[in-house]
This record gives sequence, structure tokens and C-alpha cells, in this order.
Amino acid sequence: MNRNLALHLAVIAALYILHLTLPAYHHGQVARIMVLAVFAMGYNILFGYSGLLSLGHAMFFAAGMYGMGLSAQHLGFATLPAFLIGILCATALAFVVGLLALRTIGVGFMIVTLMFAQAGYLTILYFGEYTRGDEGFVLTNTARNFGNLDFSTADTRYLAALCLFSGALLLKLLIVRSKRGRVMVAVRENEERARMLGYNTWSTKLYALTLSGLFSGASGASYAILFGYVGASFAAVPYSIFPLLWVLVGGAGTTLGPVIGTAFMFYLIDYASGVTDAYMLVVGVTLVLITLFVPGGILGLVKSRFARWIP
Amino acid sequence: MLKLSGINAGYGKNQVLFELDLSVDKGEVLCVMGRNGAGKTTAMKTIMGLIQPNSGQVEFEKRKISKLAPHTIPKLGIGYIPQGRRLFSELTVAENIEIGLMTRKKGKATRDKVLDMFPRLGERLKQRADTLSGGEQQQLATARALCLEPSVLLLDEPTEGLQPSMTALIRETVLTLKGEGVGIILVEQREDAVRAVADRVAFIENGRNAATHTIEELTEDPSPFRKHVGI
Amino acid sequence: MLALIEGLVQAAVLSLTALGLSLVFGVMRVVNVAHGEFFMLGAVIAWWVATLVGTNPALGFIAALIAAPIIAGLIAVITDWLVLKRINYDPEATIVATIGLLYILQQSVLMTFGPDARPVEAPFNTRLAIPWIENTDAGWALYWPWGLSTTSYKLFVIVAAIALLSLIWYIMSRTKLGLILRATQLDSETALAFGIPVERVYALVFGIGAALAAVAAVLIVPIQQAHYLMGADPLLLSFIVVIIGGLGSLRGTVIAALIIGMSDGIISVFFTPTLAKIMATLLVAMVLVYRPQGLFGTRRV
Amino acid sequence: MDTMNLLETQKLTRHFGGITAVDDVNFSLKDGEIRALIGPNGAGKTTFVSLVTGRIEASSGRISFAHEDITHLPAHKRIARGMGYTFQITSIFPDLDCFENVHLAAQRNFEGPARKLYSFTRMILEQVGLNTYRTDIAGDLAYGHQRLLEIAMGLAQRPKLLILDEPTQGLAGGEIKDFMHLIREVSDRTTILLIEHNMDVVMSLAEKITVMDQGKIIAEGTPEEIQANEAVQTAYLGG
Repeated sequence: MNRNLALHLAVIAALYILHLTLPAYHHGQVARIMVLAVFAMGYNILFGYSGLLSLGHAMFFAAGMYGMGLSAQHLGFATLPAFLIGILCATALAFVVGLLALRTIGVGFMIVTLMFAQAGYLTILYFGEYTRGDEGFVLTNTARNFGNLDFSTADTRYLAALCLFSGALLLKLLIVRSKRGRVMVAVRENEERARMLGYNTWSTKLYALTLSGLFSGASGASYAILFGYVGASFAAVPYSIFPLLWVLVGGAGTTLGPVIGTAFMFYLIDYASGVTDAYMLVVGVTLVLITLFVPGGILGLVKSRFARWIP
Repeated sequence: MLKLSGINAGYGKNQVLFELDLSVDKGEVLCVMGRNGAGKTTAMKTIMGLIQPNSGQVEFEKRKISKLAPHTIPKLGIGYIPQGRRLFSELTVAENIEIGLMTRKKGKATRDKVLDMFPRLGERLKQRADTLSGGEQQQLATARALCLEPSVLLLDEPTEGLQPSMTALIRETVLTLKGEGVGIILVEQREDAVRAVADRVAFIENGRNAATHTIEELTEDPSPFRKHVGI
Repeated sequence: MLALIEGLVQAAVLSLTALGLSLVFGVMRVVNVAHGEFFMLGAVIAWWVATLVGTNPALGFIAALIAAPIIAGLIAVITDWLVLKRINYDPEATIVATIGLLYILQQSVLMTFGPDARPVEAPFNTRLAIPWIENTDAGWALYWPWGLSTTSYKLFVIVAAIALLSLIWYIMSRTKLGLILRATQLDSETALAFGIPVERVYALVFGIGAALAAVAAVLIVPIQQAHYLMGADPLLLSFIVVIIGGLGSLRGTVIAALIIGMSDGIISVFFTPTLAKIMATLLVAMVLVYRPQGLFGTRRV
Repeated sequence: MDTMNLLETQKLTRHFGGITAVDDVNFSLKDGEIRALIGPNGAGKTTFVSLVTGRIEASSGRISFAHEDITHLPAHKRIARGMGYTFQITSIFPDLDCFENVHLAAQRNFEGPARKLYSFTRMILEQVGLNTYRTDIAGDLAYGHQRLLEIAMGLAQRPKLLILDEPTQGLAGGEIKDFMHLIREVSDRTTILLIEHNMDVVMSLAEKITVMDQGKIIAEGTPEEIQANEAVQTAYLGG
């Protein structure tokens, strides 16, 4: 337990040191990675721990983002309440989607979540008057302030991202080590067995999906605040695939895997997009290679070879 | 003519069979008995190549077959009646038979011969297999396997859940085939069914050979039945 | 009437595409997320072949009709052999792998074919007027209004699709190959125990599935244009069709394709296309949640 | 209703298509008893206990447990009321280690600090003889050890009623002896319903035996009575 906590605190400390040392370009990128890693952590709660593969997580990210952005833009909410509204929207959406989608299993669940996400994306386009559709909108600076913190400045942005990241990471550690968290793993491993140990597997799955929505929404809302832009592309199919990719690459069912996966893929895609327009090719190749050769992801590999204790 | 020696096999990490030996000769009926989960069905699947043994040999007519591609094994002339029959449920009786005939490219003569053995099937050619009664389904499963004109036939618990009249028909079929020189491995739980047809009985416990007796030995001293399967 | 023909063209192409998806799912239990990309590939190959053959559009079209399904099918067979077989057709892993394949195909085409939409000329394209009945002052009269016309090519698409569908139906229900496919679909292990080479059957089915999508694309490409992102819509619509028609049911697939293809035109008269799409996707999600066997399928025990 | 009965079924019936797997079964089990349920393959034993635990729903009839009607409760609620079930076909969490498997079974109704739960889990592992394997991944264990783990998971729930579905299947001779010893030990505080094929185990453990054939109870009595029963012999050995 202490070893675990120490490892996670060390990761956080390392990220703080990076804040002091990184050049401007990477400083901004790492801030982005930390926010997106929260999205990956949320995805991991559902996929990695509970074994449910969703193909529609963009809808929760977007719900957080638009919940925040629209309430700030059109209802004149201040940053903090708008942020909370974003999280609330995503969490509530995840709960409702869960009530319906969890009636299906396996491939059915994947397709239902894909369909819901598609409907969500189209809904954003449909209300283009408010959402400005594909084009999206830029948040005003008043929506990016809290007290005397200005989230549009690089330093504040990095530290805010780090705060969010640290909070999410520690919360996740807490969740997966809780009684309920272990039941999630039991559901992933053998749902019938979990049920016959007296656990309500349905409510466990709903709990995992709702939490997953909360993390994803927090990530989406923060992204809007820290980078000042809200757009429909964040609700489209690739943003449902990305968290899956990040989690698979890093290692599903581990607390730090999604972080590693997000950082690795982010830089890989970043590099590839400098070379070619067809940078999504990297995503495709990685997905195929991972399923063929490293089904446990990077951390899964490390875990099974060297250090079983990593959570 | 069919011989398993030193078979270790299972599903993934779960080993079910340990150093298992079985053999059957031309015109001989070997009954395999054992409690649920002893590994009888796994042994049959290993013969058919549906499970790759981790070690050990399956030999058929002096030829090692355990490394062959699974779909080539039935073509050698090994017929299989799986547990639970496993008919192609949405196909008709005629189509199920057609699949059996395809396996070794047998023609109309074989088909007629098989349908002669089971006249009930001839009346129901156009019916879907899952609309047949339990006994008719077992007949179809048998007919489908006989379409291969097999030299070895594997029957996995054919009498399970059947009425006495049907078990008698199966017994007759087994004896007829034995008379034609077919080697038969019969997995069976019912002592009476075994007594009626067996030449030898192999008892399996926990995936291992527990004992093998000839039917003469068992007539003299039936205690192995009780010891390995019965009450 | 005009909407009817447009709808039929949509339905024709859609039923071919969806049939490919349905066949792969039915026999192999694999959800091929890259199916739309095989459609796209068909269209791109059609353009490429037509350009290569040059001046005579009819010749180019026929060449494309042959080449596209063969090339798309071969790519699919190779994928099956290199990837799907190795992950043992595990449902979750195949979905992830085919998502990967989707991007690989799409982005490879982007790199070679480029980001522009390119047209393919139809082999023949005579305008045909359609008769119309109207109640005029002089009572009911039959006339040929100028605006109401279609092209011979569109009629050809419908006829070709019907011919192909009949062929597939014939193969599935009347030939040995069809029997083998159906037996494998019902119980692959027992099929193996009766000498059916299940691995080869899977590769073949995956190839046929891709080839069907490619043929559909060749048929539609003179009406639409070839573009590297054109795979998304047919994929989504095929999903919808297969789900509504019942997963793995051929008859259901064709009926559902007709409904979706026809209603696409009609719904958009009343609603904006976006709203229609939102409603369609939600409807499909609900069908999956409450009637997973589809509207026309029967539950398998 | 007899107040001494922990479990009772009345006219319990289950059809599968045209087949009646469990047919009008009236069954009762006294608090503290060790009962064996035997019968030939396909007699409906596993279906019967599946109805009791709620894995499958009854077509008709009533089930009561600890004086309450549980006929329409979902499985997890029945388990939470004090049933423990071990599967015939080993059902464990294959990618977790032995300790985590048992820990998951123990944690649901455990009150007290984590440290106590930890030592309780260790004690259960010790009891079934798996303590040395506690950090091994469950899926990698030998089959016999997986069976023991399955039993450990049943015990760890500290159920009022422990239903064991063919627990000795796949155990070696010595392990079977240990198993019988273990059952005698826990039977002081737990009622036990045992589906079993191994007659030595049945005869030496059970206080009373119920015999099923073709979905019906055909005999019930002490081990001696059952051994002497004609109908039972016929059902087993065929007629």
C-alpha cells in the first residue's frame, strides 16, 4: 500500500519538476496530456477494471466540455460553477446511458454506446445555433478565470492540469482499492461468479460507468477551460477511439497505464502529424500491433515480467 | 487400429487428461466409463483433433495423426457422434446427411444404405433437424457419422436422455457395425448398455487410466463398475 | 416516383454492403468495423481502374466491376490470415483490430489517392423520363413531365443488385458451398469434425464480405464520388440494417435495407437530415437494447 | 412450515422447452444437517440447486429460505441472505491470485477492519490447504487446486447454507480425505447440501440422502436405507 502511494506521489512530483524544467512547447503539450490522461483514467475504470468496452466515450468528454462551455457562454456562469455543471452533465449522461446500454452485453454494448455517441455528436451539430457546430467556439477570457487565477496563462494552466491530474489519479487509486473497486474487477473476471458471491453486478457496472463518465466529464470541462475551445470534433468517433487506444497501449486495468499510454500515443501522433497528413495511420497500426503482440499494454508487460505489485 | 498413448491434454492452462492410453481394434467395441468430468469427452475431442494434445500420440492405422490439421482427420475414416448430438439444428435432415457424405466424398449408394438403417429419417428428409424428437435426432447424428463409412466410430454418450426403445436401436447399430469390422469407442455411463456391447471397458478417473477389463472379467467380477462409476 | 427510384438505388447498394457485414458476423461472429473501408476501397479501385483503362467508360466500368471485389477480397483474406486468425476471433480483440484496420486502410488511401473526391463516369447514362398521372382539367391524364426523370444507369444499379442478391441467395441455399457456410455458422466445431476446413471457410467469408462491399461501391461510384472518407456512412447504415434485420439473418438484412433505403429519402422530406439521423441512431440503439435479435430475427435458444 | 427447516421447496418445477428438468419437487432441509443429493447424470440435480440459488428462474413452485419466501429474489440477494454456492464446473477469477479470489468471497459480509479480513482470508486458505499457493494466479493452478479454491470461496462467505456441486470431482485420494475432514469441521456452524458422485464421500458424510431421477425425488433416507433401495439401484444402473 505504501509502496503504491509512494509510486503515485513520485509520478506527481516528477510532473511538478517537469513544470520547472520543460521548454515552452512541451510544457503546453504535457499540460494537455495530463488533462487527456484523466479521460483515459475514466475510460480505464470502465474498460480496464470492469471489462466493459465502450465505443462511445467521446459523448461523456463532450458532455463535460459542452456542459461547461455552453453554460459559461450562454448562461453567463462563472468558471467554477460552469466546470461543475460540465461534470454533472457527463455524470448524469453516463448514468442514463448506463441504465439503457447495460441491458446489453459484449458486442451489443459496444454498438449501443457507439450509437449513443453518434446521436450525441449529431445533436451538437443540430443545435449549431448555440454550439456553432463543427466550427466550435472559443471561450471568452472571463470564463477562464477563477479568483485571480488566469487559466489562459501557461504556468497556471500547467499547475491546474497537474492539480486535476493528481486529484484524479489519487481518487482512482482509492476507487480501485475500495471494496466496490475490487468487485468491479470480479465482474470483469467472471460476472456469474461475482453474482454468486452475492454481489449486485448490475449496480456495480452502473457505478463504474457513472464514475467513468465523471472522470471523462471532468477531463472535457477542464480541457475547455484550460485550452479555451469547445468543438464538435471532440464528440466525434476518433475521440471515442483515443481513450481505448491510450488504455490499451498503456495497459488496461492498471492505474498508471493510461497515463503512460496517453503520453506515448500523444507524442507519437504529434510526431506523425508533422510528417504526413495521414497521421491516423499510426493509430491503426498501433491498434493492430497491440492486439497481436502486447494485449496487456506497456505496463501490463512490465507488470507480468518484473513487478507484480504495481496496481 | 486406433491408439492413444500417453496423452496429456486440456483447455488452455487447465489440464484434463494425464498420460491417458486407449486403443481399439478392428471389429472391437471399447467402452469408456467414468464419472462426470473424468475427461471422456476431452479424450474424444483429442482424437478428432479438436483439442491439440500437449504431449502423447494418437495413431490411426500405424500413422501418427495428432499433428494433422483437424479437418483432415475425419477424412481418414473416423466418424464422430458428439455428446449432445450437435446436429446442425437449422439445417434439414437431408442437409445434415449431405454434410456427412461430403466429408469423404461418398455418393448415393452410401446415402441409401444409411437411410435403410434409419427409415424414420427417410420420411423426414425435408424437416429441420431441431424439429425432430430426441430419438430421431440421435438417429440422425448416427446416420451423419455413418455417411463417412468410417473404419472407427466414436460415440459419446449416445443414450443420454433417450427412451429404452431408442437405446435398443443404438445397441443394435453398434453390434451391426462391429460385425462389419468397424472399431468402436463408446463413451457410456449406463452399466446395462455397456454390458450388452462391450469387448473391453476402460475406466477413467480424473483424466487418468484407472483400470481396463475385458467383458469376461467384468461378468465374473462386476465390482469395478461400482468402484469407478456406480453407487 | 422519383423518390422511389432514388430510394431503391440506395436500398440496392445498402443491401449488398450490409449483406457482407451480416455474412461475416453470421458465420464468423466477427463485427468488422473496417467494413466501410472495403466499400471505400471498392470505389477508389474503380476510379483507379477506370483511369487506367482510359477512354471507354463502359470498358473501365466492367474492368472495375471485376477488379475491385477481387482486390478488396484479397486484402480481406490476407487480413484474416495475418490478424484475425492469430487473435482467435476473440470478439473484443477483433473489434479493436478492425478499428485499427479501418484507420490503416483509410489513411493508406489518403496517402496514395489523396484527399480529393474524384468522379467515375457511368458506362451509360441516358435520361429516361418517367410517366406521371395527374388529375387535370380534362380528367386523369398520363404525361411525361420534364423534371421527373431518371437515368438508365440508376435502373441498372437496381437490376444488378437484385441479380447479385439472387445469386448470393442461390449460393447460400442451393449449393454445396452454401451448405458448408451454413453448417459452419451453426456449429464450427462439429463442422470441423466433419472435415470442413473451418479456417479456410473463415478466410473465404471475410473475403466475400469485403468483396460485396466493394461491388456495391463500384455500382454507386458513378452516382457519388470516390473519397477516402466515404466509408463512414455505409458502415453506420450497414450496422443499422444488420441490427434491425437481425444479426446474421439474410432475409432480414434485405428487408431492413429496403426500409432504411426507402425511408432515408422520405424522412428527410419531413425532418432535416441531421434530425433524421439522430432519430435513426437512437432508434437502432433502442432496438439493440430491447430487441437484440432484431425486428425480424427470431431469438435463438 | 416446519420452523426447523432452513430450506424448503414446494412443487418446484422447471421446464426447458419440452423437457421438464425439475418436476414438482418438494424438498426440505433441516438447520445444521449434512444432506447429499445424488442421482444419475441428467437427473436434474444441478438444475434443482440452480433454482434454489436463483441462477435460473422456476417455472412454478415456491422456495423459502430461513423462513422467508425467496422465490422471486434475484440470485445475489439470495446469496446475501446466507447461501454459499460452489460451481460444478470450476468458476473462479482466473487472472487474480488465490488470495484475491478468497478475499473477494470473504469481504461482502465481513465486518471489521481490513487487517481482520486479511487474517480471516489467510485462515480460510490455510483450512483448505492453499496457503502456500496464495500468491499464485488462480488460472495457473492445477485443476485439483482450483477445485479447492472454489470450496474456499464457498467457506469464506460463512454461509448459513453451503451448496457444494460435485466438490470432489478432480480431487486426488488424499485431497478427498482432507475435504471430508474439512466438511465435518464446518458442519458445526453451517448446513450443507452436497451434490456428489463419489459414493464413499456421500456415505461417510451425509446424515440423510435425497435421490433424484428424471427431475423427481425418487427416494430419501439415511445412507443405509438408500443403499438397500431397489429403485435407486435401477436408476443408477439402468433397467
